[in-house]
Amino acid sequence: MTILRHTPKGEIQERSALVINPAKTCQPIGAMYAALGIHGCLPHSHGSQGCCSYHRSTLTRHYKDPVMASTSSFTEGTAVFGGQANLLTALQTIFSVYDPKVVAIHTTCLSETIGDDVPQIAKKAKEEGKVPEGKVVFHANTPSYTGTHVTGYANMVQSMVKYLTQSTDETSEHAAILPGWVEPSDMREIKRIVSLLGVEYVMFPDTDGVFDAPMTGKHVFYPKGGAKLEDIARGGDAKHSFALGHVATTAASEELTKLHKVPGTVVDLPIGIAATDRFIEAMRAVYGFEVPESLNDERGKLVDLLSDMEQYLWGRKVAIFGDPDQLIALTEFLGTMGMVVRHIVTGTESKYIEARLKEVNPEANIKVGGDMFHLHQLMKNEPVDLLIGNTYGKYMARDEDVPFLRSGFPILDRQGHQHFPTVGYMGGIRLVEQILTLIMDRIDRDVEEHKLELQM
Amino acid sequence: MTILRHTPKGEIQERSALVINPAKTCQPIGAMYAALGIHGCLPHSHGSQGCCSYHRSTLTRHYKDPVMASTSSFTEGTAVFGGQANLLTALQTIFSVYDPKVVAIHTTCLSETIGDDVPQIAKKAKEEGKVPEGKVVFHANTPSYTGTHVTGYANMVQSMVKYLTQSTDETSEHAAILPGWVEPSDMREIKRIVSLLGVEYVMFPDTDGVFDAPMTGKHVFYPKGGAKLEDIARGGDAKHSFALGHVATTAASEELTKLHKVPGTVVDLPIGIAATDRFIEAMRAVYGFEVPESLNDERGKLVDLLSDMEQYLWGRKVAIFGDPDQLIALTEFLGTMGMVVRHIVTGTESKYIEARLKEVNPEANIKVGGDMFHLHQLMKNEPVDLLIGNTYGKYMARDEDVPFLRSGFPILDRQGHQHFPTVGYMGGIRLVEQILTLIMDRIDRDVEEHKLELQM
Amino acid sequence: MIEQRPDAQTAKQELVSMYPAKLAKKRATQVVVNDVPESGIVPEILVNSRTAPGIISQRGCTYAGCKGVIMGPTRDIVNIVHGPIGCSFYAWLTRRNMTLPPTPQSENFMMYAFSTDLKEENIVFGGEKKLDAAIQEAYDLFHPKAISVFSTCPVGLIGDDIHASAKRMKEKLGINVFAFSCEGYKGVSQSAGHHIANNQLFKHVVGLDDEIRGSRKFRVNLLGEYNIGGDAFEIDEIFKRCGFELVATFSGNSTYGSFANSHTADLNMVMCHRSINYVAEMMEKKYGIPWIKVNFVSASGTAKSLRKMAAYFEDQDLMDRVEAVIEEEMAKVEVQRRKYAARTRGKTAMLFVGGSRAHHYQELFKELEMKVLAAGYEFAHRDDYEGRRVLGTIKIDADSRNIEELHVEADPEKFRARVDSEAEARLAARGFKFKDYNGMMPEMDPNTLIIDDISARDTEKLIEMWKPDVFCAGIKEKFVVQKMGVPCKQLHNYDVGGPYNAFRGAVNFYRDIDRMVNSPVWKLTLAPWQESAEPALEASVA
Amino acid sequence: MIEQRPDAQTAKQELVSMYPAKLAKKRATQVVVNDVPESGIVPEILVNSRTAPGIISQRGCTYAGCKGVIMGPTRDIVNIVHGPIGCSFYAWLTRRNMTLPPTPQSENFMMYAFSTDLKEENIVFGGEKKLDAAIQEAYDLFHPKAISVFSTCPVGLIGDDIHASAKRMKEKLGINVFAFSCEGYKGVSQSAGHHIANNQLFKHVVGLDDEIRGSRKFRVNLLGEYNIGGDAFEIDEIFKRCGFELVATFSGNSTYGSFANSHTADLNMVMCHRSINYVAEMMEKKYGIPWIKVNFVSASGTAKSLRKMAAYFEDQDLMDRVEAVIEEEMAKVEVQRRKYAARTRGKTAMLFVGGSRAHHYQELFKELEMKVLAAGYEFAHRDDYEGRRVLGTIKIDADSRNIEELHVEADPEKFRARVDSEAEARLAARGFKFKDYNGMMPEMDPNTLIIDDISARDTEKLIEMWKPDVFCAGIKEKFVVQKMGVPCKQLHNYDVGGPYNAFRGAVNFYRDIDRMVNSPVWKLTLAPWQESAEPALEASVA
Repeated sequence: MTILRHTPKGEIQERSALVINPAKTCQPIGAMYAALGIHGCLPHSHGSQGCCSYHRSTLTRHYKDPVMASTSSFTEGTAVFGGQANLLTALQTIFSVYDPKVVAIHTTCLSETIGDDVPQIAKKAKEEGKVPEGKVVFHANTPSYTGTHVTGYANMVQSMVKYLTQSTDETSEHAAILPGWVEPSDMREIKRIVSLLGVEYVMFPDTDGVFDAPMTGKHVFYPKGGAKLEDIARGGDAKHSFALGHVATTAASEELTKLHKVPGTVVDLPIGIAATDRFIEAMRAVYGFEVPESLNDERGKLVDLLSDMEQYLWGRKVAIFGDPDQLIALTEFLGTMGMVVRHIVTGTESKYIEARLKEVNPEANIKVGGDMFHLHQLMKNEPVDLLIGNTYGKYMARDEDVPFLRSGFPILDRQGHQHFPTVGYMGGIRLVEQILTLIMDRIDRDVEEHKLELQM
Repeated sequence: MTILRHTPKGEIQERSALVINPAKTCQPIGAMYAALGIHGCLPHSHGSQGCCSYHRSTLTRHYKDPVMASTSSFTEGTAVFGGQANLLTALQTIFSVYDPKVVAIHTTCLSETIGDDVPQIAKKAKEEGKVPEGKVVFHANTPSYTGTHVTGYANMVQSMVKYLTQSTDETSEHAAILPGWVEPSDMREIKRIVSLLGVEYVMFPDTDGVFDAPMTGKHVFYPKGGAKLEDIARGGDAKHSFALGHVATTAASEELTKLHKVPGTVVDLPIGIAATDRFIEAMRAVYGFEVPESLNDERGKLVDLLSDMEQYLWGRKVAIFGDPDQLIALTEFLGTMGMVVRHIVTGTESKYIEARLKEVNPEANIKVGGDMFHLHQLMKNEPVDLLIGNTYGKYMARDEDVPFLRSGFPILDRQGHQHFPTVGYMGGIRLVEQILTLIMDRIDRDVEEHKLELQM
Repeated sequence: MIEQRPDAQTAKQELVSMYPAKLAKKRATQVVVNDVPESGIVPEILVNSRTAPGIISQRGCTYAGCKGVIMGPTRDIVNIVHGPIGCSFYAWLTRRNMTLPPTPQSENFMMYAFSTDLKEENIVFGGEKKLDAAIQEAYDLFHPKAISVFSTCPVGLIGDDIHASAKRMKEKLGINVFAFSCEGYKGVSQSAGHHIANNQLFKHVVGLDDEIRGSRKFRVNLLGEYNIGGDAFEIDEIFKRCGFELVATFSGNSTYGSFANSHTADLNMVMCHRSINYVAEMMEKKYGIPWIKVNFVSASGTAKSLRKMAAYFEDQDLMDRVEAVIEEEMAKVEVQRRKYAARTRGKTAMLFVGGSRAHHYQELFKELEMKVLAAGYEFAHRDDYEGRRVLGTIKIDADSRNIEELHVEADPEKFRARVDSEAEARLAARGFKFKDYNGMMPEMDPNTLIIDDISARDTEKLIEMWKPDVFCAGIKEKFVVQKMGVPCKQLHNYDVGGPYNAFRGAVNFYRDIDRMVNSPVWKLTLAPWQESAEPALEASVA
Repeated sequence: MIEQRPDAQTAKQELVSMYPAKLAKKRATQVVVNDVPESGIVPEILVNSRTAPGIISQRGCTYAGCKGVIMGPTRDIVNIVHGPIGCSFYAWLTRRNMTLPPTPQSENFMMYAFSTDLKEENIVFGGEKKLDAAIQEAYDLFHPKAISVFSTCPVGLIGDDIHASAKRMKEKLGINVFAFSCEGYKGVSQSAGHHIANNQLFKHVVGLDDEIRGSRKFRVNLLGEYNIGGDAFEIDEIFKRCGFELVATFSGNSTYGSFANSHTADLNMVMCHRSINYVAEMMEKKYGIPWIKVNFVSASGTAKSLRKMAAYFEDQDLMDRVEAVIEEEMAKVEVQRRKYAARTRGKTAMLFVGGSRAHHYQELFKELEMKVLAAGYEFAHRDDYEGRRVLGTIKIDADSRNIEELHVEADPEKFRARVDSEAEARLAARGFKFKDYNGMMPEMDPNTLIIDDISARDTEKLIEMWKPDVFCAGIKEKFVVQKMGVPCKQLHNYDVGGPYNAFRGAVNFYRDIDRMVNSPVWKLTLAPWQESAEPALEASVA
């Protein structure tokens, strides 16, 4: 018996209209995640109640932590007459009831279809005194019918640059780090690495300490974490910006150059040895530091692990789905491990990504703008030894009896992602450990009893 | 079919002479592990070649890293006439060929049975100029026929105090940390925690950077890690010593008090919330610091994880075997998680441990000085949901189809233990993550398809 | 703590006064201190009213109520969401409505998410053609019995006629295709979605199949049961043992065919009054099937409901079987109840969820001898609070008026009055009441707080003031509550728990609540150094 | 790199000069630059000599050679280690000698470790009683066919008579109980343990069961094969196809019964000459079974050995079957060999391990068209290096003298000469040689380095000087070598690889070596900034 029993093996029917089991979701949730990476920020969803409710629920299930955001609660009338009234009331209510430092508004398919002019409404709110002194309201356009959740993240980060960064005349040495959509643990690790490199920096967004808040007996409405407004502002004075992940951060990086002449380097997400090397090289090209011994040691430990474990990884087939920036770095790293990535699917369409993936894995079946139904068909036609993707992959993994590494967004049925990074060299060690464990567990489960091994 | 097919279910036959599937090994390997926690130290096994070879092999399989140690290579003649000649030659050879800073000699069942007087021989070697100026030779008696590998570790650490610590008149504020037998990653984490507490300290032994050395293209005969002689020496001037793990460190702690009047506190290994709390409280009692927010946050994250995940852990039965200090802290922590520890076996005999275990788990079947054959019989008579122990548990785990958490020494068939700590609050998060993953993986494997859950 | 709690009036003031004047004024009518006079006429409460923009509410949207709640649990209909990708993704397997196909080959599309994934060009030039194509592609891949379409927010504005598309494709493919105009902005909560789902189900499916299958006696439908965590499996098992023939459940573990055949039943039993009473009403009008309110949450409620069902059929054997089952099960339950109540007695609970569970689950807390301090619904109407007696007096506001009211008449062929006037008299004489629901408030203690559409701010404040031992809500509230050191039981998805219905389900709930309110983990919140400046002595002993 | 390598003489000097004068002098006779003159008489090498105390060697002890290597692979004998716990623990499943019991019920004690766990009081007052008790407890629990006892270091000194104990319990229990005085300090390496194991096995087990089972034709024993990674399974399969009746293997995948029956074979084939030639010699003397040297490592070696076996039996059908099998298998192997050799051609290897593999595995590297730069054994004797021709000239030192030499004579009943003088003549005429082993050195290139009992220091120095593409050794060396950026193949346990024997095994080895020498991981050692001070340009592009 299988769970996804209607997914056929054999020839794959092209589909032009119907998406089945999406490998993506819509922009606003990405905007909400990014906005929560600002300290004291309340994300606001300009649309129907359901959007906000769905985004909060999904983020909550992923993090098992509170996720606070408000909505314009559109009704039939709003859909006809537009959302201005609702947004004005909302802003007034928000500041009086939840007292945020910042409100980060993102739009929805509804408000975009209606055509609400959010900046104009925000302006009006200020004029009508609905926005208290010193409070900040800004917005990003995140129409659900273009791009994906990653685009929403990218747009919100670009808006942070646009509305929240400033440049003074004083030139400054610090770097601006613009992380792609990664976990709080990854944000923390990126900061640790940059600190080890001895480079002063500002980083935004920063969800470290936001979605992994301690249990204290109190609900801290605005968690300790998040990039401070004043730090974001300093992004405009940065000597150079380093954007991690092309799809999620290029727009912000270019915005920073455009607005404040801050030169920027966009690198892949620092997942795996090569990508982390490139990130550090990119910073070294600007700051010319000596890479500290401690970091070389972390790298050396990862290389050591790989060289010692190479025989267990070599030649094993992998299917992977997820978001483009992760896919590029991960498939490259899997190659470094000697694994063979056979099927790659991302829901986000992007010529650039398609080209990069082909470059990293010329042999693989690559579907950019595809869905999990398609991936499952590929897996049925050519089975793999490991599946990597978000929690929705578990049904395929069980049907095909394939070891399954949870990676990406959302992870609804396991814990750890918010606490342990997968970026950087130490993150690489964690990834290799996880993959090795999956592979060895499967061997220990399936191997004939007289072949059960004591040692690796 | 089962692998351990001769292990009977039902009534358990008492055994007085035959040990089957030991949950322990002999002293010298513990002494070797401890000695390698001194920077520039070459452990020397005073006995037959085989001992040294076996210890090096086992440590190597556990760490996948080089393990260097020398031996007196006893022969028939030595067994008759004693090992003095061999040890004298050995010391001369060692210093000229391997140039260590320190040689840490431990005895074996053979040399102990012969009755070699190692201190006297070492003295003779010095007198005969076989020990170059400034080089240190010290020893620990580690007869294989008393105690276990943990005793050997304890004896070697006690000898470090006895031979390598000094006290000057100047009083000092620093603490002496005496860690029990834990992983390099744990040693690193303990140092991180003590640093966060703002207490200056010396710690020995310290295997951080010894068994988890980076791959550099060179074999560094004496790895970067390890406690430096001058730091160990300062142990004698410590304001207070904190010994982690009663069986592994009490002797050293008391030696330090006896020799240099350094007061000492022996606490449990800081595994789990309560034990880590007690470790910090013990230091606070002496130094009266404010616990930093960052550490409170780590604690809060662990509590948060436990409170959110409690439903998945609650009431599940556990069987555990391993070394006494680990067992005390782990069984306490498993209780905190709401799990029910049913069977506990350690090969190390100790009235104290038996009492402590009974105190922590009055309900459990506790066998101190037992073996894995006995544990397996207990598991057959009362099955459990999780088995925790070293790699040798895998045969029981497969026969009984029980999820298996590798923990303790040796772990021969998985990686990660040398890189990721299980001590402290972050270590607790790792343990909970690992246990949750094992439990959820098993549910996802076994549950009827219509009950497969998307979310936790 | 309990003695330190401010009284209900003060608490209400505290809650209301957190809001700006205008809003506070409104909230004052949505937050009510309960009072249960002899008359049974409880205070009036303002409900089913728009959530103020900016307020962080529990509520979802019409689409969620229609696709997620009502239509989600049916396994053999291909549900295509017409809109941008998000809405399909978020409603994908996120409720725990289980389904158990009879064979490994049986159709089951529940684990699949289908969407037309509208893109900008579709928003600009219209998406109807894409919808047609999507239906065709679904048909070509799966050849299902039926396909249904759900429109999301923008569809309402760009002028796609999803019903026309459904009609077209129905004719083309020769299978049933029907659509739901459940745009998220309609109504004030999921409630509007329930109503829309009820209407379309009734219009397009109910009554299509007249064949009588299974027993001709004691044929019943169960309305408003969604098989979360396997609840329906428990109820089915009990029905079988009693001898009831369950024709259709709306919509837990349901199939397209069971809906089509549901008008062949002789009694409708309404469990979740809020989400489904529309169907019950319409089926009575069109087919003559009377309905009664039942509740299978709690052992006592289950016993009561079974007796009422048996009473309706006026069959002695049936009544005897029902009594036998109740006796056997209650004996087992009581043993467990005593055991757990000993550990939960006197502890306190709050419930803020849905349209019926905030009421029904109070029964279980009563059985645990716990005290309910406060409760409220997320999307209910006045009758769910005050009882159906107020139905006449509810004024229809704009938002409700926007939801289509089907005009239903008795079906010339298929109408059959199930209860003649004598029978009705006999039943009435025995105190048997049809379509009788008193609502939540009359069954709660005086001076408890009733709060409609509770907000995140209310939740925090309420817990601070009244420190309950357990709080029942949904996923968005769960970790807020637990950060405050109070365990939160999700009553939408049961936290991977359940079944909680019928007798065995009740015991499951006892066990889970005992675990939660007595878990040691809540005592770990403070580190020793946070509890006392003085280090514990024990630690400093050498 | 190869051109930069110092020549063999210089390299030898470098190696030797690392040691103090006295030791250096000795090492100079243990490190030999190979030379293979016409005569085939290679230079003499000093071997089987004590490792200098303090030197970090590869060597283990006598117990390891006896319990671990020879007796470990037998599944149905309960092996009790008499001594403190360690020795039993360390020998527990740490070699990869596989065993495959015929049925799920068949006896298999291999996954168990048995020890008398001697404590201080036993050391002081003697452990013989405890040993008796342990044997009794083992018997009561398992009722095995046979129990054997292994003494560890202290036992030799405290005066326990394990043989007396074995005798006592044998009489008491009525099963075979025998013991090995294999204290770790005996001899200079594992080698002494092999000899002791051979002796006791021959004395206590071989010849106990005269019944002929299976085919009466082509009955052979395979000596010195330990089924690491399943090697024996490959060989068995080939034997079956050729029609050889394998009576016993010493001791891969073996049973007690097969040893007892092994004297019914007509030919002994010695694979690991070092560990087992004693048994071959003794069986020839006592039972008249001649022996030949074989090698199933490498495809060519396997073909050669099969042909020799067939030649011995002088049976045309057998020879035809053998040729058919060889033809079929070699065809398959050659396809693979070509594929892999194209990727490994010209690469270099070093082998330092055991008593025969450092020699046999060179065949596989030849098939991969790789060059062996240096090799040496861990515990071999001169004949293993220089060939059996030197046997007469080896002087027995004290350490060797301590190992019992059994005095064996032809068995009055059971001796049967397998080859009469004519047959011997016929075979000789065809160039067939019995007990013929030329050793490793004659088959190696001139100016390669031969190093006996290589040390950790030698290993490092040798790799620094000659940078091989792969280094073969054991677990203690593996990660030292790999830290230096050179892959290390374990030839004791194959790194969880194998089988490497016979035809399919050869292909496995080709694949693994290709993987290792061509793995990208070795190129990651240096970070970009360690390779060039100038940051890569690519990175700085905005």
